[in-house]
Amino acid sequence: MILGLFCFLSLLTIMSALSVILSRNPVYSVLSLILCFFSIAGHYILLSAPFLAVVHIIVYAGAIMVLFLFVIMLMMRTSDVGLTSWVKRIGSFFVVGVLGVTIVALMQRGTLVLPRYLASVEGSVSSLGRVLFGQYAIPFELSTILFLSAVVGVVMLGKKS
Amino acid sequence: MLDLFFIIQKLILVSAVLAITLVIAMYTTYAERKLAAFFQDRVGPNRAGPFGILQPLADGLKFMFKEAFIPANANKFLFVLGPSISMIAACMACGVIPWGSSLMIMGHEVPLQIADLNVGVLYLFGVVSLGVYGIMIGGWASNNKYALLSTIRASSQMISYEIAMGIALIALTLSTGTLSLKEIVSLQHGGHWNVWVQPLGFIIFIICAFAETNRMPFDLPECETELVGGYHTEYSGMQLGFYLFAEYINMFVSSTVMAALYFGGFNFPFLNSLGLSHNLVTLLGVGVFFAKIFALMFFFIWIRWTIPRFRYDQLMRLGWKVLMPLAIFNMLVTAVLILL
Amino acid sequence: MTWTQVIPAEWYLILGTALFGIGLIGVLIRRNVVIVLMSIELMLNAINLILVSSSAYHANLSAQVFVFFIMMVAAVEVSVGLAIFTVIYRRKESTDIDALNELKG
Amino acid sequence: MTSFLILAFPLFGFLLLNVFGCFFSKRVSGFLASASVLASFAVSVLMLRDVFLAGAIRVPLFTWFQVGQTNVSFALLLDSLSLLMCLMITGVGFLIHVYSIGYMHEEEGFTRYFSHLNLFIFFMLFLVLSDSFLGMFVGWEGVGLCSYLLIGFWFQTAAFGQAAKKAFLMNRVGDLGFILGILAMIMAFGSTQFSVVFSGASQLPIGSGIITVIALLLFVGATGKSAQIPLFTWLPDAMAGPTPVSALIHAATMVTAGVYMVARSHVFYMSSPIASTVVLCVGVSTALLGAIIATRQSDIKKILAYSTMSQLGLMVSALGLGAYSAALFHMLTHAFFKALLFLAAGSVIHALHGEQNVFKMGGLRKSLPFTFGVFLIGALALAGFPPFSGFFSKDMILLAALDHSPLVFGLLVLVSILTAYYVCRLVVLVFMGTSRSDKTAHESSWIMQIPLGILAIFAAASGFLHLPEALHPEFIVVTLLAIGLMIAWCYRRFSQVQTSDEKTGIVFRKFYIDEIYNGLIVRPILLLARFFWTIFEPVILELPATILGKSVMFSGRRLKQIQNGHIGFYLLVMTAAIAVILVQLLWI
Repeated sequence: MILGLFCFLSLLTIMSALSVILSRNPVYSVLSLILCFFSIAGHYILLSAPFLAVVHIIVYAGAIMVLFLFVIMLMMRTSDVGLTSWVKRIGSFFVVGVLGVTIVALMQRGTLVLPRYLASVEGSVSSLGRVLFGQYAIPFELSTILFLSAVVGVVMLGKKS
Repeated sequence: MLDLFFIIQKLILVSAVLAITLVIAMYTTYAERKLAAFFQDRVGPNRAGPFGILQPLADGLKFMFKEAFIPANANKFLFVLGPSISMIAACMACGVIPWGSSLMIMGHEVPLQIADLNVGVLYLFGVVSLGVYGIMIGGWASNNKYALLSTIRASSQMISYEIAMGIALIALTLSTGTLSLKEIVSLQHGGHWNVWVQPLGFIIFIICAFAETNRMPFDLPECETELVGGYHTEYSGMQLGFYLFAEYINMFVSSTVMAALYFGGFNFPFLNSLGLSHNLVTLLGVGVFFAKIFALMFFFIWIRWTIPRFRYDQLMRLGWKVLMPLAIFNMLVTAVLILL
Repeated sequence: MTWTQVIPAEWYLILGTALFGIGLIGVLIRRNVVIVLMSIELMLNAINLILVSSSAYHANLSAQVFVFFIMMVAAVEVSVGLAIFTVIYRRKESTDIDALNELKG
Repeated sequence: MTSFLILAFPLFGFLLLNVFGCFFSKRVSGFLASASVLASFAVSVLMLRDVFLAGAIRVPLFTWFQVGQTNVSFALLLDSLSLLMCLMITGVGFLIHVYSIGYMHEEEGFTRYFSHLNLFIFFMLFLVLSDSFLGMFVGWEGVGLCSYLLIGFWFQTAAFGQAAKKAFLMNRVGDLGFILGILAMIMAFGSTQFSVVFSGASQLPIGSGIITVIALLLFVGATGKSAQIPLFTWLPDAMAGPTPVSALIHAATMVTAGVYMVARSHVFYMSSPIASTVVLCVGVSTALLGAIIATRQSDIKKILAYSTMSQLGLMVSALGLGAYSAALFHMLTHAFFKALLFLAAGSVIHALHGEQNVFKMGGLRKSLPFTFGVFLIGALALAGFPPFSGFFSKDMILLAALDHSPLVFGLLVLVSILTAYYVCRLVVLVFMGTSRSDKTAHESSWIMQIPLGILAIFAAASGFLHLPEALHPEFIVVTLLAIGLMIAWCYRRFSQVQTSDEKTGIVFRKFYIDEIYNGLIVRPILLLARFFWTIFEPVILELPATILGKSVMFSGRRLKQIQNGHIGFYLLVMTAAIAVILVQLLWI
């Protein structure tokens, strides 16, 4: 059952991701991406990281994708501009294919040392919070500065001068 | 065998919760009309059945049998998807509400909660943030500029008020120390309601809840005087019914959440001093919980017929310049008090 | 029997790689700026997925913290990116990434 | 620490004038500058007793720097030699300062002039007071700088600026020798401090190679500063500066620095016969050359300049002979009478509004009686007329030469005769006969006359400071007779000369030495520079660079096609590059 769930979620992830990049309609792309994020959230839950799963949904589905949808709805009066030239398309598929095969081959060669079937860790809110506000307190505070600057920058950009 | 019992138990619970939710949503429409009539010194619906008690059923039947018209230039798939998402998102929140403590059935302890997530509060928050998609997709798919404008209003409004709501929730979780709804409710045992601890947080939360459910005085997205019919201008039949229904379900869920988070949920004073059996106490608790929910829903309706609509810029100013600073202040004060 | 005892770690790596590749293809073949940004989100999520899986397999919560940070950065990136896009759109009336070719030799 | 004040006063004066000079009137700045030198002189006089009692006082000031084992510290060394120099510098310097107040009172850069003069005094005192060769070198360079600044005082005139540059560059050549000598010294003895170096040198055997090298290198420095062959040509050109500067720097003090330095390091020369011989040869030939050239010059300051060069040659000859006290004694008397002559000449020039050609003077003894009187005293002292100061000092040198070899004695006697000749010629041309000038001369102000008077007293009487043990009456008689004959002959020859009829001749042309230097050194260097400029640089250096640049620009034009501004294309290339890297990783 676990295997089945993993396969179902993975299939959903891959299919929706493909749909993101292949849909002609940007709104479909956004909806597919939301679906993709939900399936990834499912993976997170099954990897015993429920907090991240929920945060993932809140941040991505709740905020980021709304922003995308917003922009698309406001901006896309004309139809989508479509894909690049077929030469570039074939080149891209080729290059990415080579990349993927190479990475998988590198994994098979054992260049990447992977643990197998280890015990999982409890991704509870309190333990994660302890790591986040203990070991990573300073990066966390710095990220708030990043946010602040982003807010200021976006407001400045958004203003019609 | 344990798994089977577990699945059956959960299935029954889910069906029950869904059924109750839908029925309550149905009768909320009736209640609203009756109360509106009361406020406005009218009679209200009184033809279908005694006191018009069958009126919601009649309305539902009418919705079902009317033609679900889809405009020619609309995106048909998304047009249908919109109300469905609204409905689903509204119902999803019920999954983590602890309706009662637990019942002892055949030696098994059956908790009256579909899922006790340890991140229940966050889950609620996430589900609430999904509600906006139904409106956005439906509004955009209608290919109607009023619907689109309403969509933009709705999404801006919901995202803006989500922030204040989230910060109010953070303050609440700071004081309770857990994200699990069941634990939050249990901690309010014996009259220690969170509303006494977090009065400002509750006020912020309820204002945001009004905004999130697009109820008066924040019903700008369906502001008839400006936008024809809001985001569901082009809708008819059961699809429109879904939207309207979703609104009432949202109202119900919001009241439920507030009752659970701030008013002690199924706890009531002198709970353990009555000397009743466990199951009886639980059932009594469920009753008390619903009483609290109905009181809050009455408040929703009461406000709707009392307070006029905000202007859009006023709404945004309230959200960003009043509620958010207040919520942050509330959070800081809470944090400092806990630290002390 | 927990989850990590059934699924080998490589599967998640392969899933993440596939997701990343799809995102990369999206970045490469799409000309719509918004879709390109979405593809970048896809790539970031592929990384997140791999990080969370390694967090689970290595029993180390640091990876989850990194995911947290990546989410933050993604949110910032999208908001700033879309703001820039709206400014460009106001000027150019186009969502085509190839219309932005004024910076060249 | 009182001795420190000798240095501090002129430095303070320089800083005061340089920083706040713009707020002072000419009178105040002249007064301040003179007062600072006078104060320094007073301190020197006060120190006389201490030095007399203690012999030598060493005053450590501070550590300059430390490299490895070599610790270079600044300290003052007050002994009879340095104090004698101090008294001379500050005394003559003070008189010239006072004279300058009158001489320069119409000049634009009055304050600048005095600040530089003070700075010069400071560096000169630094030179003579420091107790190591390195400290001496600092003062050495400092006086070179001040000399440059003061020669080029009227820098608006291009030729004067050129003269200043020439003096500076000529001195550089000498300085190079000096600093190489110091480095050799550090190599040999690990220090430049006098006591260490000299005690080290006295332990080495006589005639050892390193001592000779050091002595010769130091002497190269001395030839530069003291205008000896071959580095003398800057001194006549240095007359471009104001006349008091010529008197102070290029007659009385700075040019004697070389003499002082050789005298100070006499330990080296005494233990190196080769170096002593070289010094003697250079000194004698310089004395002779200067005297010969001076006989045919027409510019009053040039005559005095060549005379200075000749007298410096005489001093250096004395150094080469080992007669150090004679050299120093002549240096002292020379300082008085040459300063006097320059200042008096300046007075004449001042009176004639800048006229320097002696053939346009004449008959000035009536209009400038005071100047004539002091000039005559100076001239007689220079000529060696007994009992004026020059007689005694020259007498000592000649006696030392007689002890050494008849040839040297003969040459030096010839120099003396030539000296008497050009001095008489100068006096007759300027003051006797009838006036050939169209300007009316008048005596200069009292502020210029007082220093002249004081200097005249010293020029006349300073010979008695160091009377020889035994006077030689035959010497006196011979000298009196010779100079008397010379005066008579010169009077007949030059008193009625109307214009210069001596514009030609190898002597007038200063033996074409400037031209020879030009042809041998300057011209080849210019030719080499021209070669590098016109052929080497464009062909060897620029052509390959141009080809390189052109090819880069060409490939750049081709390559910029790649930068087409399409983000998609960039991303594709970037991804492809990553793929290539990963594939390469897979293979290895």
